[in-house]
Amino acid sequence: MSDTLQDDIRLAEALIFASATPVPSSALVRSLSMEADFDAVMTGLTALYTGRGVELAQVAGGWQFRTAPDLAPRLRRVIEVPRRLPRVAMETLAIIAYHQPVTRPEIEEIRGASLSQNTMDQLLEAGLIVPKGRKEAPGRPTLWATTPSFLAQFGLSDLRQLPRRDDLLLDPDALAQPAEPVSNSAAFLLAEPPGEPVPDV
Amino acid sequence: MSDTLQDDIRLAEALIFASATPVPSSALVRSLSMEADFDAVMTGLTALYTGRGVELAQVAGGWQFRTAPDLAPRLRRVIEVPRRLPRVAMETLAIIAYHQPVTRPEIEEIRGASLSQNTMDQLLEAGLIVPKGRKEAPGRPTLWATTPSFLAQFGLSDLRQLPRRDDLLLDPDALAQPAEPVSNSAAFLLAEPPGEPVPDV
Amino acid sequence: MAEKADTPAEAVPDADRLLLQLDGFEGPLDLLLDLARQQKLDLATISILSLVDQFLAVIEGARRVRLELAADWLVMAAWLAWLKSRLLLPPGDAAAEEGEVAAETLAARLRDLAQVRSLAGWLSNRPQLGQDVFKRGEPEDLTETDRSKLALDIVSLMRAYLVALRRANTMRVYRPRPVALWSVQDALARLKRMMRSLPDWSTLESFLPETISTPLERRGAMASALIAGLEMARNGDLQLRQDEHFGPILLGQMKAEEDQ
Repeated sequence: MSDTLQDDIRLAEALIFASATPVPSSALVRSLSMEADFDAVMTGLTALYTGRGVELAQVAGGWQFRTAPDLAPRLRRVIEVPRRLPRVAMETLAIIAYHQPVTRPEIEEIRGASLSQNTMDQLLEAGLIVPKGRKEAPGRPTLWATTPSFLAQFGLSDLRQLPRRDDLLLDPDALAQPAEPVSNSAAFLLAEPPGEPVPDV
Repeated sequence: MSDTLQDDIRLAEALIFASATPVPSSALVRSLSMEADFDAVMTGLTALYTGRGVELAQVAGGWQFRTAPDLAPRLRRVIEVPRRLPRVAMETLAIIAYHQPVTRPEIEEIRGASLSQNTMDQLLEAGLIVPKGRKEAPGRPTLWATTPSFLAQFGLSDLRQLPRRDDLLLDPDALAQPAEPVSNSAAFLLAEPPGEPVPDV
Repeated sequence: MAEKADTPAEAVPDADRLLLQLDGFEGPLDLLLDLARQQKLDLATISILSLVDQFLAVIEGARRVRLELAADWLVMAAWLAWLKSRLLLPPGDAAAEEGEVAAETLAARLRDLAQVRSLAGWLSNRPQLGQDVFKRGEPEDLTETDRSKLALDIVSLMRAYLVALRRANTMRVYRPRPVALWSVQDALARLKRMMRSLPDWSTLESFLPETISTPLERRGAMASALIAGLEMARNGDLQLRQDEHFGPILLGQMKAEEDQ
């Protein structure tokens, strides 16, 4: 390979590499040396990158380097950004956790607000609740309960690990100054949300 | 070359190529195959790009592909480059690089001249310096330090690659014959700044 | 020290050029450093004393052209004149010592500035990213965001529960609990149905429904049953009997022979 050809291949390589957009052939031709054989330059450059981790591709706008498609699965970095449950869903889940098995009208009664099917669907889809038989009452409404997945997601080994309802339902004024260890009291619930989840008790 | 090594070289190549910033060795090690010999991979990759239009450089604590320095004049004809930093800004940057963290009054003291806000703004805008806390002194002046961008811009892998202060200006003759007390002599001022960059250690 | 005193000041440039020069310097220290550098061409070593002479000569020349020279130049000139007077004293004198120390300080400052100059030059000579070398213009973003997981924690769950309970409490309007008492109508129907199956002269209590639990309900049911019994007795459907005051009230079927 002549030195000039080698030189033009290097320049084309650098230009395509540094460009923020695909480089049109016309722009390359303008930049190469006067006597350059454009096709020979591009053939030479393509050959350099064949089978490598980076490939030279010809796209609509011109020439572009791209990482080899076969490497994509190994290059991809997945960042998990967990969603938060909407507040209504969280309240509903909490009521089911404490009152299970419980019917939807009962949940509405406890929340003091009506409940959309959408909310129940969210909890069902997330695998946090499951229907558990029917109540022997007019209309035989479905009873709802939490799933093992619920326990796993909250890092609980069983339902008894939930803070006791009695501890939660203390007079808020009394909660302000916890006499009991925090683990047994719900005082921390009244403070602003801590940055990190409370460790399992 | 074994298939596995070849494969890891491709992967490292693609990872570094895709990244907008230098890729730390630790990130590469995580992505390579379990049995990969990291040094062999990087040596192989460096060899592949030696003498090419794009080269592999070790900068700012990581690996980055960059166009070959000798192509600069021809690339600048096509690629728009920002204006170079004026002398005052370069001197200020040099003071911060050597004395960091350093306050603005200290910079002015070393230069023997006041510093315009414009100069600091230029360095800040270029992302070369960053405020780093305050000095526990009257007025609690802001302390300034260089950034990883500073290393990347000047192709340094870390601050230790800056020439040692003594190496920069001591006249070898003056060092060899300290006949006169240094305080009375300005011979050390006469050494010209080295024209060539110090080779990477 | 002898060679310092007789080092001649370099030729002072003419006044106009000099002023232009002065404006080109970043303060007196910058000029001093530059003077020191210029000396290299003629002298093997430069003494602080000759440097002082040159600086004073430059400032003197500049003042002839422009009286209102910047204060920092004049301050430096005055300080250097003082330094010169100290350096010219015979060694051993306390004031001479003072001069030595001051000269050292000045030399150190010039050295610092020279170092900075050199480093700035060294940096400028390096290939700069974005000036001489270029990184990839079109980086690829290989990150992918997975939002399928849920962020759940006990505290949020508890807080949600408390919020729900509090809301329910504040919304609940006081409504007297409806007292489901056994009505006279209920008692009538039950007495009519049961009269046939119970033995004669059963007590009123035995006609009460089993579901009754509270004392209030029990008293109410008794009253309803008694009224229903009286009503039926009046219609001649049954007989009532009480053997003593506050004794049990017994219900009997109406029999033909007792009709008289």
